[in-house]
Amino acid sequence: MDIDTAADATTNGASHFTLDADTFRKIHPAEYNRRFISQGVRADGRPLQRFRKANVNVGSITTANGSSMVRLGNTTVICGIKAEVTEPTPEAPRAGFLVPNLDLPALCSPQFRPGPPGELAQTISEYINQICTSTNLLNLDDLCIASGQAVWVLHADILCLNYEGNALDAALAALIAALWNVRLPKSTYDELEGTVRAAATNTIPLVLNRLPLAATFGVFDAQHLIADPTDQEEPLLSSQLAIVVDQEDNLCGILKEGSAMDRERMVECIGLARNRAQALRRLIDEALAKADAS
Amino acid sequence: MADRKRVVGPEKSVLPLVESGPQQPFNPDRRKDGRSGDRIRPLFLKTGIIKQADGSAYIETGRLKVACGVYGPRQSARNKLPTQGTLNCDFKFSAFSSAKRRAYAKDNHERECSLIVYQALAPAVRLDLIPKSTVDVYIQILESDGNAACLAAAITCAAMALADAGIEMTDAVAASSAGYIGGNVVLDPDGDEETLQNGSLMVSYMPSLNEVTHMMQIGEVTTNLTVKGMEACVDACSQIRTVMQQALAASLADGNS
Amino acid sequence: MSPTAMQDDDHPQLVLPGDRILYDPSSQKIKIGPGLQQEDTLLIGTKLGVLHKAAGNRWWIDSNQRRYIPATNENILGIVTHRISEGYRVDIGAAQPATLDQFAFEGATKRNKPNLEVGTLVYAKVTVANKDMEPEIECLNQSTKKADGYGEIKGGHLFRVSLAMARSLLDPSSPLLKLLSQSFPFEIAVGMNGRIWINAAQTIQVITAANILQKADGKPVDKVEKLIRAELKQMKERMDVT
Amino acid sequence: MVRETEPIANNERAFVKNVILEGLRVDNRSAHDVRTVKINFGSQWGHSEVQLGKTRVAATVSCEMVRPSPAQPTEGIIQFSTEFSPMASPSIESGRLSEEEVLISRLLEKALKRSRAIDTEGLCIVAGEKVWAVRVDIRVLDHNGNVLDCACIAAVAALQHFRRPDVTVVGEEVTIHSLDERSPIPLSIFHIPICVTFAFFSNGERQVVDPSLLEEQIQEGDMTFVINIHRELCTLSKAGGIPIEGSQILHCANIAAIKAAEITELIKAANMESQTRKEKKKESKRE
Amino acid sequence: MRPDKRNTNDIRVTHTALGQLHRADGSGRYQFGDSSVLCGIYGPAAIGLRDEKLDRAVIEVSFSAAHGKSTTRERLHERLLRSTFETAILSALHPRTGIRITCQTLCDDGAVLATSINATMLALMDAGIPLRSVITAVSCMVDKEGEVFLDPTALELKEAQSTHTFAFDNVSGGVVSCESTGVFTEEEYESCYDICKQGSDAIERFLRHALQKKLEKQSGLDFGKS
Amino acid sequence: MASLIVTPGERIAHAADYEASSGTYERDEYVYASVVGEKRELPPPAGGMRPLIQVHRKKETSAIPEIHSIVTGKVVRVKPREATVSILVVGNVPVRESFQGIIRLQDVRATERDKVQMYKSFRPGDIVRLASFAEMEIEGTWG
Repeated sequence: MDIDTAADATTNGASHFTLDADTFRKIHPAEYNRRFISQGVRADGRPLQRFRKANVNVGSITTANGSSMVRLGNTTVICGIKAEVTEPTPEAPRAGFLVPNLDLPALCSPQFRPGPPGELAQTISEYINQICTSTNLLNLDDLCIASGQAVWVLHADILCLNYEGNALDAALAALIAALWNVRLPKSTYDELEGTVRAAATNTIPLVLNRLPLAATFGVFDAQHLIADPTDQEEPLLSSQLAIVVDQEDNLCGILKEGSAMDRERMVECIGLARNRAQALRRLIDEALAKADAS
Repeated sequence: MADRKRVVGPEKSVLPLVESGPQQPFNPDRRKDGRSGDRIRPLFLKTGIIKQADGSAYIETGRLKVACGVYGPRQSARNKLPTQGTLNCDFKFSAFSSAKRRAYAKDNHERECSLIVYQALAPAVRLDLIPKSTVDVYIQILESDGNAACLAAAITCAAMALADAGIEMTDAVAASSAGYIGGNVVLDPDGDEETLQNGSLMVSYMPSLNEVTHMMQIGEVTTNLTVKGMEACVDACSQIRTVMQQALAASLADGNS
Repeated sequence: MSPTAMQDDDHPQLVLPGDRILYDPSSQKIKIGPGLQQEDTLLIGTKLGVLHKAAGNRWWIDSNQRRYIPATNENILGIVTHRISEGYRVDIGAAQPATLDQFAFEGATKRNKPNLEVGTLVYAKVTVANKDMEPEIECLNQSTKKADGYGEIKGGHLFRVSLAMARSLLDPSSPLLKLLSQSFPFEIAVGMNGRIWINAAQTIQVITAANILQKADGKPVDKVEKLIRAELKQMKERMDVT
Repeated sequence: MVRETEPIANNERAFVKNVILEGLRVDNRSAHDVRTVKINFGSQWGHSEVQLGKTRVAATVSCEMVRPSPAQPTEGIIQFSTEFSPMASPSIESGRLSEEEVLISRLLEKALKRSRAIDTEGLCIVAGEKVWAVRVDIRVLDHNGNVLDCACIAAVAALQHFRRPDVTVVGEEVTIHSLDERSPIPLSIFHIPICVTFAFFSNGERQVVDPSLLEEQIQEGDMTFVINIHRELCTLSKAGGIPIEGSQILHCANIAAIKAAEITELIKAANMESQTRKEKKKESKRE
Repeated sequence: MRPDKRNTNDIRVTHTALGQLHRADGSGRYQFGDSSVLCGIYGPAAIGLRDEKLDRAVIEVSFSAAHGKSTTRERLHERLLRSTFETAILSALHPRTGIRITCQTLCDDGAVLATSINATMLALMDAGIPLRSVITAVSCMVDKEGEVFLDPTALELKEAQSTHTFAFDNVSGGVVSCESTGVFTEEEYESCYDICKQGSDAIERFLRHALQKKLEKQSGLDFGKS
Repeated sequence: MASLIVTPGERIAHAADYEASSGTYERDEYVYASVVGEKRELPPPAGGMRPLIQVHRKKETSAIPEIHSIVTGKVVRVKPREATVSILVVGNVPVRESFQGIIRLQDVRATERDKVQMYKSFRPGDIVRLASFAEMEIEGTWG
């Protein structure tokens, strides 16, 4: 590394400079990671194509109709779903609404500033929304209370508590787990008052048509494929690829960005994504089972 | 405008009317969770839950769940005081944290809470030691159960997070709340109890310096009762302080291992 | 796949970004200009345009770029936007404003230096052009230490054309300028940054000249000749009226 | 965020002023020439793209079925939204409203909405239940002066070109017919308001119509007439600038009326032309 | 047989135009049938100190739909456009500057993302922004029967089980950007990949031809056969 | 060990017996802890009477550049009269979030200051080491 001589004069012979690992990582992040990855491991010790340990639990937020907390390594998101009553549109008098939104608040990482959602949060929210609608995740007509009068709107708010990369995988998993955990009160529409009355205890679960889950990959230096990139790795990637798979191994979405990738590599990733999605699905199953038991 | 930055749903939606079962009468000595009037809910505290932050803490008491992250000292914008650091507190309810869904935009209540947290903490934080820099305190309410209790928990949580961040403080501020229900002082009331109270009190306190940094009482209450309330809250703060100390010590312990 | 073509001299060649161009590496050292990059025995196009090869094995691509990228020793027309301690900030149509040092004028001294107000038009030469630095310009010819035409330009009219157009007008054998000068005398200053200044005896002449040059922009000369004659004719008529 | 402003040299300012004083204009127009107007229609209904010299504006008309406002249960809704695309000029920031943007969209709203140019009752489907909401999106693509007049032409052209799908109502049930199913229905337009803008120079003694960007940047003041072929003045706006004598305003009004008539004809012609093209296309499809 | 008499692997009639905007440093228009997008470029231009990157030009994209308020859908389009052209633009040649790309949908009849990518490619070439390669994009859809249709119209998309947009780079031949939504099998995806690859190659040839015509007209030169 | 762990506000000694050092503060004849950490006693400083008492932070906190500290950073912008540096490391400790600093022409070299040319000394992307000066402090910049 070049220490500028002209500048060095200003330190007028002050304590000499030692380049330890942390300093090196801070000054030359790309080079730092390159040295690991070229050895077939990552800065956090993972093999290139190993996903981080995931952890799911559901139902901890009692003010929400359904909730979940998902951890991918240290990336932590909470999803809370609140069901409220609203008017349907004239075009679709029986259809309810599912409104997923990811929030990456300033709380969860120094790279985010306070204020309205930035590009990353907006685009992930939008992509998750597209997955929900284009795969018809749930029949919106199931959310009908009284045709043309009242339907449920499910506000699914996904909040990131600690951001260490790969928000999409975590957010989608959290959404699916939370939706699965949702209980809607049995409700009746009162013609005269135009109000909806909900039962206090008698609740029904949602029917999910499929369980799409995402697996994100990155390519480092246009050659090394790594799975589940961290926030340290994300800015250094030459390209990114997210693959969404459901329980029957159907593909439910692919989002590829960055420098060119050939067909073989994409196919390779689809295989890896299937295994990841399966593993996540198992974790969600267990979490739901645990919740029902208690 | 903010809507353009989110996936938009229907413009307005309401909660359904829920037929609730019969309310059992309130008993100050045996509350519905079995507490007596002078007891706070059991308290769970943990630091370092937000790895990205310089300091962080999580607090859970009853249904109440609060997370707080501290960033800083950061370089301030040029225009700030040169001799003193800046403390910036931001208090936000998660959309799903309350019975009625919360809006994304900060409402006045949240603004007020942000200010109160600042007022409660600022006296303890040694801003004179960090000139030209800012400490950002972000508080996220995950689940709320009782307004005063929620605010008190937020302050305690923020104090923990500041300590975890290694920001120098003259004392670790603890906060507690009480409600006045039919001539009784009821510590740490939850949401249901708040509906019964005719007044409430929230106290932020520096236990070892024995100084109150912030106090807010609402409602029509006799002076004697207020004094009783004060004493109860101050005691509660001291109890909370011991839990804080344990949690902070614990954070160092597993820091070693 | 982007085509790889041997460049043949009789046909001008269209180049798209990424196109590979073979050349004879055995021949003398190659000099590459705008729109080209070198990769061992290959030239790679980076811009859309026409491939040119000139004496001294100089290769470049003529694109119809409109944004000016400063290059040293190019003459440009700039507009003073700020007065700063060391001189002036000058807009030259590039990404960054240029600095014009207060002493970079003929015979400028601490006591006697020009006093330009904001909005002044200057004809200057680029002295520092580097992607890592803000450009710097001068209003004197370093070799002669004389103004040699550089400096403040008063009166007349300023207008903008494409960079290619500006370049073509700098060619002394420019047919466009010939055509114009046949019908009336005029002064012209051409900036490589696509800015042209013109002055003539009568306003209508300036207007006509400016409009002709702007209309001719991006068209082959033989195609615009009719247009030009029409414009000039119209001008004559209107001059007779007044 | 890319944001630049091209400065104007003092030479330019001086020149423009002299030129106009001499009764000429920098772009070789005479004082009361409007720049060439080019009107193009998209292949879909209600898409127009208009050039006024080098200024370019696109307008798109769309509609959807909505609940009417309780105040006017039998009236459809018309919305105008004007946006300067960041491509229109280097000084525009995306997502942020410039003052000019606000002024222009307000004036267009006045010109087209307040003057009740479009019949809103005609947009009612089921009284109090369902009406058409027509939305006009106006996007400024290339800002070379007098955006307002250009935007106005684009908007009215698109509105004339627009067709909404036909509907059949049986009680509460409404069925919307696709465009191939049943031939769609044009909006009923009462009259066509046209904007004509003047810029004032040399202490307001000289005025030019349809100012170019350079003229706008140097003008002492401006005034916009919104007027239709029946010589009905819908809106007159003189936002600040140099004071003008009443007589001069009348003089301008007369010029405006003539210009408005000319422009209206252009729009009509363009519309005709595109209809016939559409017909031809239909036939070719049938074969 | 498709409503407009095309074969499943035909793209619609395409139109291109360059340099129609006078203020912008470069502009391009691209049309797939009735879908039409106009793109304008400014730069390399001055940029706010906060945004500048010391080693490269910052690329800003703003995309706007044919009608309606801007939503998160446009943001996702912007992100994809930006990442697509961040790989194509040699941004290291213009550090601490900004390149602003603005796409305006003029008419939406499906495949708007692909149309925008092609329009942007044209605009960047018109602006003389230095580029690594030519990137061309095209969309396709798979219907309920699993049949693949190249470059679908809005009408056809109503029947789509899944839709895919691919952008390929003509130097490496690989896929730069891909957005797939809906439910589809791996086999379907691979056939989409292949049909779109062919489509985008065809578009690249078409662009080359169109640009040659334009430059010949402009310069009065004759390039012979390309 | 745990007994030695103290938290902010804890009274750790009499001011009469100890001199308050880092991580502590003195307040009416007592010394209190102002951070979480381990209580430590140190021998009196040269010329000092009382031994020092400090609270040693165990958790690594993000470094802050102070006057006279040696910092390492990346040059982000070079102007004729100054260069802007983004400070990444203070001493040998990386900062969590970088701080902006300014090198002014006259501070580049100790000698022949008038001969210095900014462009010749710095290029964007250079890694430089600097000592932060008081006068820069006044400029309201770090590093």
